[in-house]
Amino acid sequence: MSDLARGGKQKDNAVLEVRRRLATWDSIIVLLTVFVLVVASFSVTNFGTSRNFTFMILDLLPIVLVALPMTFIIVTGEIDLSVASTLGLASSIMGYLWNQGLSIESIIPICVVVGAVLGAINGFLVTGLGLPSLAVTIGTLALYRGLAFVVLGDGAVADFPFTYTGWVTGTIGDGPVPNVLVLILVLAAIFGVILHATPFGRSLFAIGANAQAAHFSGIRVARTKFWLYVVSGAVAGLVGVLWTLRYSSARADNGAGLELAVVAAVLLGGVSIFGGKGSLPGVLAGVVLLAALQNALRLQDVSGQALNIVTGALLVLSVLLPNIATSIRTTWQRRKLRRAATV
Amino acid sequence: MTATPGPSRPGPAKLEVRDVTKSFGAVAAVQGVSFPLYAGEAHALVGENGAGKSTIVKMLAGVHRPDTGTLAVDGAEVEFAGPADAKAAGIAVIYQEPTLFPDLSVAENIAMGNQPLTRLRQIDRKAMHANAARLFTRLGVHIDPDRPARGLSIADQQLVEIAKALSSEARVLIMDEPTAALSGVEVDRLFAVTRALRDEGAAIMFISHRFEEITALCQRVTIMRDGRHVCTEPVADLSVDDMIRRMVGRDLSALFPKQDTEIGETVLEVEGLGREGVFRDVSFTVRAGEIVALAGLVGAGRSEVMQAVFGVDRYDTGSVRFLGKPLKAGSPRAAMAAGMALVPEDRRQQGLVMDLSIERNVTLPRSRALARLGLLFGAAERREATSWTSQLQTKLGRLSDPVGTLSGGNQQKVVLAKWLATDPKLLIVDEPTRGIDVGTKAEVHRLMSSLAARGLAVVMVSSELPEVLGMADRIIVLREGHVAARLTRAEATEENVMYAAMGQQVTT
Amino acid sequence: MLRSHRRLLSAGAASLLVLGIAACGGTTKDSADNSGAAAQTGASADPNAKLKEGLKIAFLPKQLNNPYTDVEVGGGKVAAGELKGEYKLVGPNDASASSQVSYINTLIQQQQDVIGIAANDPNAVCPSLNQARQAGIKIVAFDSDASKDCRDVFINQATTQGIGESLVKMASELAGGSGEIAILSATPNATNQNAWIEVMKTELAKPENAKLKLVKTAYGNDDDQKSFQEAQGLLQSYPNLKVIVSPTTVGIAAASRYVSSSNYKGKVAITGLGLPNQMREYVKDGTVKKFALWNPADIGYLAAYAGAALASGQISGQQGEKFKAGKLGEYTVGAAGEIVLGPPTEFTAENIDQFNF
Amino acid sequence: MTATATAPRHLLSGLVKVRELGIILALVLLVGYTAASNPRFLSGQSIRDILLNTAILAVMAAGQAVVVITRNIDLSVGSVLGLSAFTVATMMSDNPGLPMVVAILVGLAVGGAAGVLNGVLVRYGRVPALVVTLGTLYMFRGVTYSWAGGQQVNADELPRHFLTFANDAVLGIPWLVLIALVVVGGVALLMRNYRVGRELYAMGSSPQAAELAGIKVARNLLGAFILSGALAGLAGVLFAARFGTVDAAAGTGLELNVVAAVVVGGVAVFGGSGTVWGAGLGALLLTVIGSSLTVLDINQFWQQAIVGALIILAICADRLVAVRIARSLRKKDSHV
Repeated sequence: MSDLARGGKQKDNAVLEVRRRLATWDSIIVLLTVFVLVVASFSVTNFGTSRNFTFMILDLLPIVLVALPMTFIIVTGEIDLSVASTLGLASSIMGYLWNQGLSIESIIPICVVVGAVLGAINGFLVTGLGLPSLAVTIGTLALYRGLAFVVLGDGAVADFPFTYTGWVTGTIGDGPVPNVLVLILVLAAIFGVILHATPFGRSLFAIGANAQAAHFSGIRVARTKFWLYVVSGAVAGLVGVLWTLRYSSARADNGAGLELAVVAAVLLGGVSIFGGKGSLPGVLAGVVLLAALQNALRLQDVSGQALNIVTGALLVLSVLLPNIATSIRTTWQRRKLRRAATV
Repeated sequence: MTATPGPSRPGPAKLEVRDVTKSFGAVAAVQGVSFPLYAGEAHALVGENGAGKSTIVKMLAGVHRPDTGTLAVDGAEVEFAGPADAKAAGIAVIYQEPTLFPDLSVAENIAMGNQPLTRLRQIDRKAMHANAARLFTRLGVHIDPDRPARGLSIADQQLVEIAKALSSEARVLIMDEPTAALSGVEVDRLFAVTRALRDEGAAIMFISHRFEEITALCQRVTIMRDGRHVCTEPVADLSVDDMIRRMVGRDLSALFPKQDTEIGETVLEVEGLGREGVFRDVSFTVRAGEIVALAGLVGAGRSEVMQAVFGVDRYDTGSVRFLGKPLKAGSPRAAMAAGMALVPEDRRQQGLVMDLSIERNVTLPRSRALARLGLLFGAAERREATSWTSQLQTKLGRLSDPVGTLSGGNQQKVVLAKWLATDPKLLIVDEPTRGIDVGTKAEVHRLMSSLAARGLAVVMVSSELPEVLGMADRIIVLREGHVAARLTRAEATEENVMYAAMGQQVTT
Repeated sequence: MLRSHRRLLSAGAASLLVLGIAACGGTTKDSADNSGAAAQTGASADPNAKLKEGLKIAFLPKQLNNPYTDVEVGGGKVAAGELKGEYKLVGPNDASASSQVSYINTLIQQQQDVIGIAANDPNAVCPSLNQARQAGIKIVAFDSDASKDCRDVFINQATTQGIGESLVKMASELAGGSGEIAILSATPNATNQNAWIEVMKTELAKPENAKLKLVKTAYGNDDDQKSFQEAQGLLQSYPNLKVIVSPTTVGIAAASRYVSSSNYKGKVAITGLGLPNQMREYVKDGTVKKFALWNPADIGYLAAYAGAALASGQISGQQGEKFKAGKLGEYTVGAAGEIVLGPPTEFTAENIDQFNF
Repeated sequence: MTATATAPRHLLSGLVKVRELGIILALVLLVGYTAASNPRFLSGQSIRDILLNTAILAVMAAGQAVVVITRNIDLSVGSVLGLSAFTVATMMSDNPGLPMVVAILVGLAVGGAAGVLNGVLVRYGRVPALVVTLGTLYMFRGVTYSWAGGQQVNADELPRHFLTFANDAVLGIPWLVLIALVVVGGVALLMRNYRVGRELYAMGSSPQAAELAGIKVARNLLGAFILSGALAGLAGVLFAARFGTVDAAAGTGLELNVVAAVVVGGVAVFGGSGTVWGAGLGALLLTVIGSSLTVLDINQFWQQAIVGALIILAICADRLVAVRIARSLRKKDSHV
């Protein structure tokens, strides 16, 4: 083979490679997100302002943080629906302890640890007893939320110090960049690197795609999943703290229903509900897409009700469209084979 | 045993396979195969593993649709949209792997789809129970029709499958290795029932690796090799040797080269290993440079023993020592760290992560070693994968393609690459050549042989007797979970391995 | 493999802790500096300023799907029309504390002039409301107050004292001066319900009400079904109950519906605060003898006028300032920026048909 | 032979019955304790209230049980109830002359249509039921909200015969309870004694084997989702009749209670086992717990926590029973 021919072939390969990469759902979603952001900035009044940017970041803060460990869990083929309730219980405990006179500096780590313990309970039920994670976490969803109400009742604790509440809602040097964006970026980078550039991350995909083969390759499947639930709980606990500080209000019903938004964002970001597939950039794009759509539609005075329809439809479509694409491709290949056979 | 002569001129074909082709991705499983099944005749379908027999069965069952070619029932072309259509056409199938509903009772499993009904179109449970009991009496087995199918032994599951097929009073009965897990008595009963069905005018298609069963039951045989039709002839016209030669396509002796090597020190010592209900009191040793084969019937506990040794399964009693040190039980990671590698039996479920890329699969057990400062970069993995796949002459497109797009043989090479990359001292290979083409098979055998020559200890679990006889320095035969015989290469013959596996005396 | 992961993880956790602790050492409830973003006060008011036209007035009720809310903001819409302003209604589907915040943020972006808000949680909405005020938006709390330091004025439907007294008066009349009574409230942290209940308790402690015994306060969360079931629970637990007082429109309707369809009808009296349209059926069938309410449409109406007065500089929220509110006449800003609508109306079988809201 | 054959049968039926007996036992204990501390708990009115409250949950649980038995889940039932309740309430307030039967049929139809959408997406779109019904949970609720806006249909706008339907009784049994009994009984009969019912069990027990056995998986699955949707729709009609006040939020979050009732009632989330009667009992147990807490004056906030703990307890118990059965069967085999 001449060098020239080889060069041509390599170029072909490169083009194919680029096309193949672009055709995956996570890159579609990233492009779609960029598209929505650009279109909204130009067509929706007040969308592109720095203040709106701050608001949007604050609105997506809980979703994006909880989505990080949720991505890991769904990649391994499990699910954690109890995150929002863990958040609520952490918030309740925060309020309770604050009323007891503990210092906020000791409350915050306690809440994170409480979250980790709640996650460990999920993890034990799923990996230790081998129960289905969907059922377990629906159960703990009710349990943790119930306990949150038991701890704090229906009341609210509000008088958190401004140093902290102000930090959560504030921006860096009163510029356009919210303080919490730093936190989001740092955590997203850590989770992204772990998922995509460590042996641990590799093992998550293997577990999700084929847990048995992963086990045969020396991956400690149960232990890995257990720790994922612990991390998920800890992050949910942390988000409970942030939520409480953002709204200056510790309440048992904080974050109710958040799990649906998180799962929707993760699936929208191209993570397969069956496990084994997905990318963190895709998930981030999914979160931003949902938040931007909501924000833009709200600025256009579209009711929150219609947002529900959009969220639900996107969730279903994120799985349906790739499926349809695959089946069209197989039908097409079969046709081609048949044609080739009859010729 | 002698062949029972069937009717001399069977008339028009009850079911006919006409020039059928079926591919899965890049793998052509069946290519241009045609043969007829006649009413009142038992027809054997033979071929090596991966020759395409099960694909034919699944097309006849309506599970797969042929890419090209057609099926015909009573001379009329049919297209099965699903198993329901095949069932409606009077085709009953006994699959290789039992397909029972674990939560339902045995009687319900048998009756599923055509339960006896009362006048209100409700299910007549009494009749259903009686029906199952009658079938079991006919098969001469004792299974409680009211117990759930969950927890049945493999043999009992197979018997329920057979009862299920009988209950549908099918005109065509397809049996894909129904006897693999059955005892001699049960096989005799099954054959008696099958003969009766055949004589009542049913068409039988019978798949088996046991030639004595084929000669005892069948009138006609179709031989397949690598997805292609080799021949269809009366069983009486072919000797067993003829059949094997046509199945394999070349002489056996050339296939399995084992170089003589110097046997080194003991690598693996298994002592009194047992697991409740699976295997008991299994002891053996393996030394460097040696290939030890574990032979026996399906379900004899061979894979289970090796999986317990490697740590993917637990064991209840006994001990495993590796290079003189006790090995932690139940930890594949410890086994890998000590220098053990297991190429498992089921490539799709255990050996590979089909959706992941080739390179990820190759480097999966090694990803920690490849990481720098805890971080993995694609380049290191790609280098490693490139090196090993090219050493094993794996035919592939891109390393980033999902491993599921490769052919069976190349997939097996990826599994081997994955484990050889860990630089093991003991390589356990479980059915190393199942479902791969003849050429690759020879390559795999050559590889194993050269690995042993380099001082690797090899344990090979295999159901293919020629492979066992050709490759192994020593053979350990398991039957029903315990060691039935230990044979050296010199002692081993096809007969004495088989008889030990089946628990019968040599009566030649 | 896991180890490196853990290392990264613990590094992350540590940096978070540092973030938390570095800010200051040991902030507790007692030491907390809780000033918040200082509300700008002392703005000067010009009582003679002309009401501006074209003001953008947005209403953000507790939640959207609530008939009482509809009537309230309906009044606001009428007033906005009279003021030649732009009326807008937004709101969450559920009465949760945090969901209002996003809507406030959106309203800030849309540069409204006035936000009328019924706060689901007096504190949760505070930071956002203060941002709105920094952006020059006037905040009128109505129905349910936000914290004093993050709104300009609060439209109080009636004085807390007045409502509490009238609830006890009705209960006492219906019970015949003695017996067990129970309260079916909204949520346990509902600002105004709690204030009224406090007054009721003080009233009940007075000697003339000594024979009335408050046995329980139940919470129906302003959820119809929940209130319905809480009413059931009250009657099961307290067989001698004479009156259920429900100071919330959802609660009184649910309790009335339950009693009217059960064999407690005629034995237990229901009273409290309700909407005439919702209660008409139960007044007519005798389940309910009397209940009270102010006209909710007037609250929204007054809120819109107060907002316009603020935005036009007529008032600044200081005590003693006066402004005109269309058909309702002149109002004076009271202590802490409160503007009181007026006394509630009592509804009975005789007068209920005169009201349609 | 007979000895070995029949012994495990008794053992098994024993273990299976333990599941429903456990719920009944829990019910008896709970009712006994509550009644001891407050005898009015057993008054006619109180029992009637509990049964009325159970009825709606039980109707939905029957449909959900069928879906879960096929190894799927329908999380959209709460939203379907809301949609159906609002549709029917609006229709009845606009046309007060319509008979109750029409209301029920419309409710069934609305729910059935929602079920068709779910079923088609699950079967033909090959989207997992969890994702589909999570999505349609949002969508159906969104549709109801967009349609209803801030509207509410009040009791006084609804025709009298519609409202009294909830409380009218036949032979002392309220219609609502009667309907729930018929639904649970009918679905239970269908699942136990008819071919299609057994096929649904088979599909949940082993989806692959069901395909191979020639079961019309697509038809059955669609049927299961339509049934679940239609029953949620029926529950919507009952909801509107019972509570009289319907807004767009009706039934929000109810899916959790329905799933809880089914799981607590012994229907395994892996599919293939459990009974519709069990699901009905589960619904009764959850309702009784709610009522008891109110009567016993226990902080109502404990209720949700108890529901959660019960779900977990139930799946743990199921796993335990499954392990026991497997072990006893293996023992039996090794003796033969």
